[in-house]
Amino acid sequence: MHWIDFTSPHSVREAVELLNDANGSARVLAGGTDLLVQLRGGRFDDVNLVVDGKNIPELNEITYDPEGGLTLGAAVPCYRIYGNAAISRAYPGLIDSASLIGGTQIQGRASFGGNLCNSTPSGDSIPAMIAHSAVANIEGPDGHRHVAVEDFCTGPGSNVLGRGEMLVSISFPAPTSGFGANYMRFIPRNEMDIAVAGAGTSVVLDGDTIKSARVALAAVAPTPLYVSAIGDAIAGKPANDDTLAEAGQMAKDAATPITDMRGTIEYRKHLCDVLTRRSLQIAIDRAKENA
Amino acid sequence: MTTTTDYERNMILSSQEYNVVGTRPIRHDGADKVTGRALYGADFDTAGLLHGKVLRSPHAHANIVSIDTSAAEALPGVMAVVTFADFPQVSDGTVDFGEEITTVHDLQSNILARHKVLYKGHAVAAVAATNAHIAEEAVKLIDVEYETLPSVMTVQDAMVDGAPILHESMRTNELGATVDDKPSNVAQHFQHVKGDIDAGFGEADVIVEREFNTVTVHQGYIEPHAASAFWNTDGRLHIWCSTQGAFPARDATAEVLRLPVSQVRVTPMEIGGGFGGKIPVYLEPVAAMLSKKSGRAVKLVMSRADVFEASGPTCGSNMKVKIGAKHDGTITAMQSYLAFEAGAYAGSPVGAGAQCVFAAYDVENAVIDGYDVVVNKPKTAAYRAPGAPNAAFACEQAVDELAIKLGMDPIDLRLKNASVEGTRRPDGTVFPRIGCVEVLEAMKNHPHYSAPLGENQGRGVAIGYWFNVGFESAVNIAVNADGTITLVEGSTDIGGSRASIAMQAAEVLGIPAESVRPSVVDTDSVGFTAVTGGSRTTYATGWAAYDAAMDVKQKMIERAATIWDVDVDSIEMENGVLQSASDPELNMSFSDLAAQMGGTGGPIVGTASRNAGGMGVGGGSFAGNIVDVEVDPATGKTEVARFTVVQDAGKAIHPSYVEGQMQGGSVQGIGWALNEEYYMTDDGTMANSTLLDYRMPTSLDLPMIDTVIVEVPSDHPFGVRGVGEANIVPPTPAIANAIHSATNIRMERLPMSPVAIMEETWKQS
Amino acid sequence: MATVFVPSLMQSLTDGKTRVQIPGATVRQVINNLESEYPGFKARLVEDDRVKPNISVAVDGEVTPLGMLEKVNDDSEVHFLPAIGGGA
Amino acid sequence: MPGKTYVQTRINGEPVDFLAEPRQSLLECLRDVIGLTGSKEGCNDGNCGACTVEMDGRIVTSCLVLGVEAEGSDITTIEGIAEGSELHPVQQAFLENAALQCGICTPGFIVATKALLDHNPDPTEHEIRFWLANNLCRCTGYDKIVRAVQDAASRMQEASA
Repeated sequence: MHWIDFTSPHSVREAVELLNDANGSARVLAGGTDLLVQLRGGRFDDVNLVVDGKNIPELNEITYDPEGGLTLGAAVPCYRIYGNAAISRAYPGLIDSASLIGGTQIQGRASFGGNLCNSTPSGDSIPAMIAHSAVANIEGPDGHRHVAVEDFCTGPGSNVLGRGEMLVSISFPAPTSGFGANYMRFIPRNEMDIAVAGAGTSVVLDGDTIKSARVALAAVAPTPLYVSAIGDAIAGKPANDDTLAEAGQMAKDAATPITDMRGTIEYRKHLCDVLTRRSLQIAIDRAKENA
Repeated sequence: MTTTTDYERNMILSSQEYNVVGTRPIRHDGADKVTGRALYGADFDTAGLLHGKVLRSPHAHANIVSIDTSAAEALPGVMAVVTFADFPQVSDGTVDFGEEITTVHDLQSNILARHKVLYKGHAVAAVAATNAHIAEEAVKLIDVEYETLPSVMTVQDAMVDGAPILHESMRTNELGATVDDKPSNVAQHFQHVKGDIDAGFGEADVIVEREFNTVTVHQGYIEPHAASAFWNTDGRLHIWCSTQGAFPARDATAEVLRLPVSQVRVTPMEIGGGFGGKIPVYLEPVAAMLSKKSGRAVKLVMSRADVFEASGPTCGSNMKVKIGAKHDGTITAMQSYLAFEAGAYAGSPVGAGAQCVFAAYDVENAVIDGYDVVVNKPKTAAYRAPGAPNAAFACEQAVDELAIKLGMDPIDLRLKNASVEGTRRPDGTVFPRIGCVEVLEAMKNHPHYSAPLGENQGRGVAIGYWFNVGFESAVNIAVNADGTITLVEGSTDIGGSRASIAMQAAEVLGIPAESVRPSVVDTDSVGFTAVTGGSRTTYATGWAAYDAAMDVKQKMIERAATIWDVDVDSIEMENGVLQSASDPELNMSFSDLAAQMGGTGGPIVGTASRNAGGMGVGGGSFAGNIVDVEVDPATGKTEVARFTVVQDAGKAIHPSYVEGQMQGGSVQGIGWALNEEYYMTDDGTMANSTLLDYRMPTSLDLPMIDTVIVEVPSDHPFGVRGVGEANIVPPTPAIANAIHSATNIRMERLPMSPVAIMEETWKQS
Repeated sequence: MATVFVPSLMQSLTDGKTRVQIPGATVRQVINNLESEYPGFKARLVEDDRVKPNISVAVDGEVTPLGMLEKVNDDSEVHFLPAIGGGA
Repeated sequence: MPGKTYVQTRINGEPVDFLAEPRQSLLECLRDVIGLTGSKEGCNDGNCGACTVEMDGRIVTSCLVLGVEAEGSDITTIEGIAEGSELHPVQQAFLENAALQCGICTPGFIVATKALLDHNPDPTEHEIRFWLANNLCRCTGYDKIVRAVQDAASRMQEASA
């Protein structure tokens, strides 16, 4: 690896100043499970400063209140998310993601914030966050702003963060009754793989009727793909196989994947259908338990 | 998943009982390996050690126009840079790695490219610097001008007229004759013929014919290649490396550097897996040359991408199989066409594949054609039963299809045609005593074979064969005054062979396994010993240990005769006790005599060197599988639900490590069957050169692997058959047959990944 | 006399005979005697008094590492096979 | 070029200070700077688990941690698992169950297994396989490793009963 400098600021303000001064040649380090691999692989040859986020309190806090919802610091590792019983009950889609990213060792370090900022189409936490209507809380030289997670990524590896800006935390609204969510991906092995395709879904049920739904897909477009049309189409419909089939077909149609070592276009589109149906079914089952 | 069952999960169908052989002592190197103290290739350190890095070709096929190393040499911290120009011109001789023979010229060109690069990852230059990061920065400063050439990646493409030619001087050879005086990528064609193939197919009532394709896969050892070298001022070169054979590594390094072997000493470090891939040398001569130029010790360690792109994976292949049989199941004719990738230089495992493809079948009429084909990929190396798994993937699926067409049980069909002692294989050689029938019968009798299947599940079976290799081994034993022995050997221990070798000496001498201290030593400290490979170590080095122990035993008897003043012939030594036949009072234990050595004639040592013969000694080993899979019809994903492996071990010296070989080989086969592949892009790049995307099985992808050890003794004193390899042969076809049973889809290609299975499903509907 | 199995690709040298009886106590002697009876074998099999690297000799079912030096008995079978590249 | 960073840690219960270049991984620091070569490098990108160490109570792949990040951390490596001259029950179980062949993955498996049993003393086979999925073994097929973990769990439960 080329030479880098390392700094460990203790406040968001300090970190933002460092990032602003570096003007693109600095990266924030959370768990490092993507960043260090990319630094070694030559993807960031222009980066010469690593700004550690783990001593900044806001990046490492989890705050949850059943009324106000959940805020996850951007550097909170996966294990702290699924290790929290209250969050597990309220945000099942997040737990699905947190417990399938990497293996045990990776989950000890990897964070949702890092996953979001890495902005790969296959990021496993992102569809789940979209399903849970998450908002990214960004701090920069000009103050803070909030961006819906579905609008955060702008292309493979790129996102809305501008000069000097950093992701501080991610907020999730409190789930209402009748809410259920899930994240499901398809991988050839059972762990330690990048999603060939993934589906994050949530529903709010009123009896057996879908009041509202959100579906987001992984690894089938240049960014994690929120398919708002599915929610529009199935809202008001019964939670049955026909509705799920409609959602699956819409997911398949919305996907614009590529052929690569992980899958073909045809196969990935097919998986969007299968995963959307299967994921929605789990979300519905969970919603019924939550009614 | 559960581990409690109503049957024995690890059965041994034993032939003979011994005191030490067949028990399960703790391995002698165990304590070091569970505490982190064992030193592997990359753990070597010495004062002033430099770290090296190899520059590798970004192109799959290109001429090297020029190499400018000046900027790298100028970087602070860089102590030496080498290219092919630093290496001596070599002769046309060959290097014999044991089973793998290569020309010195090819070997040297593979180690550092000379004028031409033949695959992406081909080594071009190397740097030694004060730390690895500086070396990495320095190689980026080496300016290489390439003239890129069209590349060729598969045997089908490489064999057509007008294909890009890798070696202008290569002509197709047919057993010593040149076929046609024009450049070709086909290094060799051969043919085995037995009986009359046309008559055989004429007799057949049912004929099955299929074509199969497989792609490059890697051994996947967890330890990357590592070698350190120090070229001393006295001209002697010392190498510390992770290798399957210190002596072959010494000889190859000496040839490439044109040194007498006596000038090279190789100290084998502990080795973190090899499976055949650590037989060749890649880094040793380069580290040596960097050391010569810098005057300091130099360590080279491959990255994981280097391991995938620049070591020796096993071949992709294109195969056709045709089998005919009568209604009663008698197979009348078997024919195969095998074209295997050699990688960048000649030498694919097609020869072995051809000898194994129909080895399980006693058939009157057979023809096998083999083609060894160069392509722009790394030079293939051995991988566990090299060539045989490819061949079995084709043959054993055709046999499965035949059983279905005949309406016969697939094990019964195999039993009806099974090879036995005296069977002449299509390559002409005759089997000595073998355990093919015994393995098939154990499969048939196993409770797994009659267990019920669940929804979307299917069951498949297959059998596979691999040789036993003999070759040379040397062992020295010295008796210690406390009643123990030290045992010195030259076989690197990859999976517990210190224990299995020590136990054979212990059995002879009637002492516990724990009373043997085995050491694997450097090339200056024991006689020539061939590679740990070819399923030979427990067989051949074990036999040498047996011989050395017999030598010790004889000397102990002679010493007792001296002490007791009786005739040597009147003394027997059984179970570690020396006993005079003439006087029951005259007896003493091994320890008693060991304690008296000093005053009665000095140390007792035993030595042995054994040339245990060539390839095919002892008859080799058959392995069979029963596999249940569950296929998700919506995604094509296959889960292995249950797996049983049966193998003929001749005699299991340490059953735990025999089971371990069977389980490990099975799981490598499962990985090969389901997900592992070199995913090559159009420009000849392996797109998935990481352990993330080269998907080897994790613990979560597998069930427990049930074992049955069958013991049909070989010619070895304890009946040992090498068990390292045959176990990887049946899994790919057994899984393919199980997938067929679950889905009715016949998979004609590897890997049988989810996407591949869905594509076949869509084709069918 | 040993029985030499003639590979199909070499049977043009033996007028199509698949097996020939050849005297000799070692592989070297067998090949020399084979050559005098059926000229052309030696050039195919031997180079610098060694079996060519891409060919191996099996005596009685075992591929011998001794090559030309391997002992051959009166009832032995001798096979010429492609060398096993990429052995384990 | 800027200099090295002074890092203070506790490793295997002892205070250890070292100098690290910021680009050096914790694994490099353990192996090349401190001389603890028991942690192995198999992939350098977090996928093989051979470099697993425990850091502040969680197992991590030390190739994906910078050495400078370890400032103030408490780290346990394979060299710190045995209790004095007594092997830890996990180590003993790996030996007795022949759960290693070449042994290169063994340090990572033992560190990960100890952490599993500290956190879940009676894991199911599925829980064992899930927890260890970040550790690749190419020799054993995992069967004997899973058995060793089960055996270690019962030994430890008996010992604490």
